[in-house]
Amino acid sequence: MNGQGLGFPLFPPRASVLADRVDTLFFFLLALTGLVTLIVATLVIVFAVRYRRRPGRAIAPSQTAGSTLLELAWTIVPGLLFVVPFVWGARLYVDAAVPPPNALTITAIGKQWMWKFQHQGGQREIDSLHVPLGRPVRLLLTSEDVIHSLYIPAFRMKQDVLPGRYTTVWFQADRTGDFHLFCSEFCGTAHSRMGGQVTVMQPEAYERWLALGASESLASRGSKLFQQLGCNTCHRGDSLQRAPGLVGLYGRPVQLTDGRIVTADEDYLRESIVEPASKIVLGWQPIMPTFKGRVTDDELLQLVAYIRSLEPPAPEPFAPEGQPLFPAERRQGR
Amino acid sequence: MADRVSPTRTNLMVFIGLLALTLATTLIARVDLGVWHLPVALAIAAAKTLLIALYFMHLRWSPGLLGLVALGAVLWLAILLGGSMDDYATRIWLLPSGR
Amino acid sequence: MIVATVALERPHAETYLSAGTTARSWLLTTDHKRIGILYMVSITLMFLVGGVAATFMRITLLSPGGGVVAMETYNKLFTIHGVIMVWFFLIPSIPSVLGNFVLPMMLGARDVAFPRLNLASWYIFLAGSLFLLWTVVTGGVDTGWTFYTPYSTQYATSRVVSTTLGVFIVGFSSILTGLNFIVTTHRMRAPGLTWFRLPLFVWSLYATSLILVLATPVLGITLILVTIERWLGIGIFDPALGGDPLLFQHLFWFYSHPAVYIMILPGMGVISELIPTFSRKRLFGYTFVAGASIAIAVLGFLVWGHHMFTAGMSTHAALVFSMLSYLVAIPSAIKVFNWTATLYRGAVSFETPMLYAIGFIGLFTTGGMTGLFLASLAVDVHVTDTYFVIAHFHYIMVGGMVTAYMGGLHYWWPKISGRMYPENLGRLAAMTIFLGFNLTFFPQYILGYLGMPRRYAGYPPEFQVLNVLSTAGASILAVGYALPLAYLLWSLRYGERAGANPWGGTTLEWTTSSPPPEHNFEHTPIVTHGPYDYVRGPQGD
Amino acid sequence: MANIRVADRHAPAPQFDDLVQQREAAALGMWVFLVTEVMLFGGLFTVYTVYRWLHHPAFVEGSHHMALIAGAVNTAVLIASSFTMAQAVQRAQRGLRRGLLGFLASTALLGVVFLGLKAYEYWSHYAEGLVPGSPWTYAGPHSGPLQSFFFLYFAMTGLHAVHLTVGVGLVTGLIVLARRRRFTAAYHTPVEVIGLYWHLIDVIWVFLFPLFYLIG
Repeated sequence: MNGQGLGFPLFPPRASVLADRVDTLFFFLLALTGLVTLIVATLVIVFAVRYRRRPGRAIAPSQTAGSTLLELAWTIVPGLLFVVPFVWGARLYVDAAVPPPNALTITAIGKQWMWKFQHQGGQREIDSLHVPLGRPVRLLLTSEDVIHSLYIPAFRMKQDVLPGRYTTVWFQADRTGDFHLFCSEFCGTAHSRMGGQVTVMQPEAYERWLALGASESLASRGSKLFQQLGCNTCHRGDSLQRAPGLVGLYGRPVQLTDGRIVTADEDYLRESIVEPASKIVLGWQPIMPTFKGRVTDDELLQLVAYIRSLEPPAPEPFAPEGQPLFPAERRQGR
Repeated sequence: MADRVSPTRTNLMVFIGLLALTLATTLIARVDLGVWHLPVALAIAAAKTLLIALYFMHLRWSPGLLGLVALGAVLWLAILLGGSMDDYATRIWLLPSGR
Repeated sequence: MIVATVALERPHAETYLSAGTTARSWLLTTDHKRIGILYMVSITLMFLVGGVAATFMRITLLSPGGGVVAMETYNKLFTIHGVIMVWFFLIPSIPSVLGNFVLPMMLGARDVAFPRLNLASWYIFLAGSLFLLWTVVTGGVDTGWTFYTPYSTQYATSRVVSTTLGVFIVGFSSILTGLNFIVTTHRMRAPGLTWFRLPLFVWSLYATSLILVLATPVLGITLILVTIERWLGIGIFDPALGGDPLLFQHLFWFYSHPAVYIMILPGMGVISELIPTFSRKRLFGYTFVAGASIAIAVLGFLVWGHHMFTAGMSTHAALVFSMLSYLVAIPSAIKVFNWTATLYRGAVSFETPMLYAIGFIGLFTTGGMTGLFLASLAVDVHVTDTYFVIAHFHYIMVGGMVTAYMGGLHYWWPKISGRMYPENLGRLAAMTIFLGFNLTFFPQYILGYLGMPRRYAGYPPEFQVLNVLSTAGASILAVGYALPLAYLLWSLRYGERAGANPWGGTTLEWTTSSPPPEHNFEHTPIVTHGPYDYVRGPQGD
Repeated sequence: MANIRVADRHAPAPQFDDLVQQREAAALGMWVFLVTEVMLFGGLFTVYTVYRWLHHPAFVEGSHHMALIAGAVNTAVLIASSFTMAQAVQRAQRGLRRGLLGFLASTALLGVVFLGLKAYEYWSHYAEGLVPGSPWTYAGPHSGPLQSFFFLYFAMTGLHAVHLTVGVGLVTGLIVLARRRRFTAAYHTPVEVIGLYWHLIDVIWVFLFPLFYLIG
């Protein structure tokens, strides 16, 4: 199957929960389309040979115009058959779009031509990504320049990375080892060199690896930045505040002045920092200045991580149970 | 585009109708209609378009094919707008980022 | 080509070729047949340029580290290959060459509705081509044929503007051809030639023209926005100003997905002519095949989002576009089934055009079936932007459209040139192309599922064997394409003289002499029955 | 002599059987061309719709910078030009040369008035620093998306103005031909098809007006 005997692979390694499910769908499609192709090819060859023109028979003896019954059959039957791969593929896609609440978040910035990853504990890596086995990992992705796309074939996972916006993707690795990591959206000269390796490690090994590179956590850096930029003078969280409070904001619905309700996800937080006037929270004045150009993409991610980490004092029914607070989780890890 | 000639009286009435609609849309824009603001403005623009197409462009007296062509333009514009907005308007429905 | 036709011995009657032999008589012609030939010469030249680019790409990919050309050059090669093959070869191939030549004759008309516009469309094509060739000569462009922003607008350092302008210009040539075909089909049909007596090639060209007219303007304005953003530095797709690069993709694919059908529908039309002619049997399910052409043209506009499943589009939109993508597969399947059913109890002969037609069914089916993988959301996530997609659309566009173009070219060659091509060489070339094509592109399906991204100048070493196989196939394919180029030119002088109807075709173009007179028919034909009627014979007298 | 020339002019082109077929082909051709025009503007309307959805506050802000009176007057001017164009076609159908000339001239004139007023508006936006790119000096809220708004404003009204300029040129051409007595009650296809084009330009402005001037 995987072409071991040939000396080169015919099938990619599988290293995530999703990969098995995608491959099953792939084989289903392969069987379905293979069968239909085989039938068509056989009929074409058999008909062409069997009914080849013979001397004395210039035209075909039967000049049928067609058959409405047959036409309806081969219109409706494929139509019904197609429901299966559509629903199947859609289910997997939606599952792959929504990470479980306990997923570990790792940030990734694509830039010409490298991938910069940062773990919540502040550990940085370039063109390589270490992840634990058996634990959902959510990647928060953005780009500093053009569109890139993070592609890990062994996980059957791919997500475009856009400038000025956060996208996310998640996976749960189920096999240890090193796997290819590519950029799959053309991004300029060294596009084909923009990649590296994903290393899936046993959880204990992963913790040891994290400890080696540990530095200040993202949220803690974000907290300092929050003070330095003076955000806390308005977002104070007390009766004197001139801006909405941020504690427990993450993941909650927000009512805007123009009537829309949006969810305070990471992309909303990012936009509210760089383009504050575009979404004004109901009951507040549009007085916040833009921080576009005043914070780097890295710093933006730190600020977002900090706001994310601001948990409300009492557990909200909204916040899924066991949601890791990253600083706390780091302590557990050691 | 048939031989039918559109009389001056018809043209004049269409002209006055168009002016009236322009005045209407300008005045209504000053009234706060909330979410109905855009639909009303577009409905008036559509009415004006209909007047121009049917009378000035003689669609009313032309073979059905030309009307079909005009309708095709509207339909395809709707496909372009609808398909693109299907993305933007539903981005908050199911957040890929989850929670 | 012009020189060769001049050398033709003058046949007994005046033909469109002998009506004038000076360069001026060609360059100022309004004869749709001559304009078809002008297009044929120009797109063949463009095909050669695009082919040379592909050759260098395949050579580079022989080894994982590349090395033959720099990465930057490789990026320019695949961009030029894509831009030329899409806009300067495939889109004008069957419509502007075979369509221009055959459509008015199939309708029993003297010319298209707007002959001067038709000539203008060729000059516009020429202008666009010169822009593009100038781009190539002065340094090339490296954005990929998709011009994704913000790379194309802010980061690329190559010649983006002259490329987008070249494509913008050539778009007008598409629009004029489409407009001309639509009006011609509506207003220029011979007496008695009702819609359901039209040959299926006409139906498919009509459907193609609808797409050309409805989609091309959107590409035009999108490329202008890219050009302005790059030129003036003011960005409508610039995220820094609140712009969204994804909006570019929506607009681009609103054109470019229907454009995929511009690049297959005319091929399907040719096949629908070849199969009845060489089976001597009515086409099975005529109305369904005709209707399927229109259905493809319409549904083709509803599926563009399937190019953006991993782009960051909303999940809802992804689900809708995935579902609609399955729908568009149905009319294509209808066509394949009907072609197959036509062979049943036919009287099949295997001249070169028929070999291409049979090859087309196989390759198009394979390409179409792999499209189902790409419509399926979760599988698409894995294989999009990999060699799987490359293989898929080459099966459709090269395996489908180019095969159909070759089939049609051989089928109508006697009509165009008045000469027969050498049959055995023709069959040899058809089979060489079929083999070479499969060897080139089948390994790419496997490479794609393995995860090799497209537009890569190098790759991990374990992908090398399949890449070498692909390059080997490409060299066979090159021989396959070189053969017809040689023997068709040869046949212009030495080929056997062709009669009016060498294949026993039933559509109107076979009722006039080969080559036809300047205004196609001695007198306007009167049509009394539908096409492919082998009992009553040709549609007109 | 003159009569013979007129008669020749009115023979159908060789690919057509008669003048009716020729005229129907021309009308269909123009309508199909108008569809391509709708789709050309359609791309910009799509950008407009999406960005208005994404940046509604900026679009409201942008609308406040529009010269409403100038826009409304221009709408009336263009509607009037459509009326005179419709009248011109009617006069052509009746073979009334003098009337045809008069209405064509007023159509072209109204087109020029529209362009003049538009140019004045552009100039005042420039003076206010509302032209995107380097002339941009506006520093209030929504500066980024507001630039997108003004980019769209200039792109859409600019493309419209280009079309109108072409229209004025075409109508001028018709005037020249009409003065040379090229049109009769039997043959006036160019007047009809250029009339269609002129009306489409009007229709596009009918949408541009509320979308830019009347947002909030």
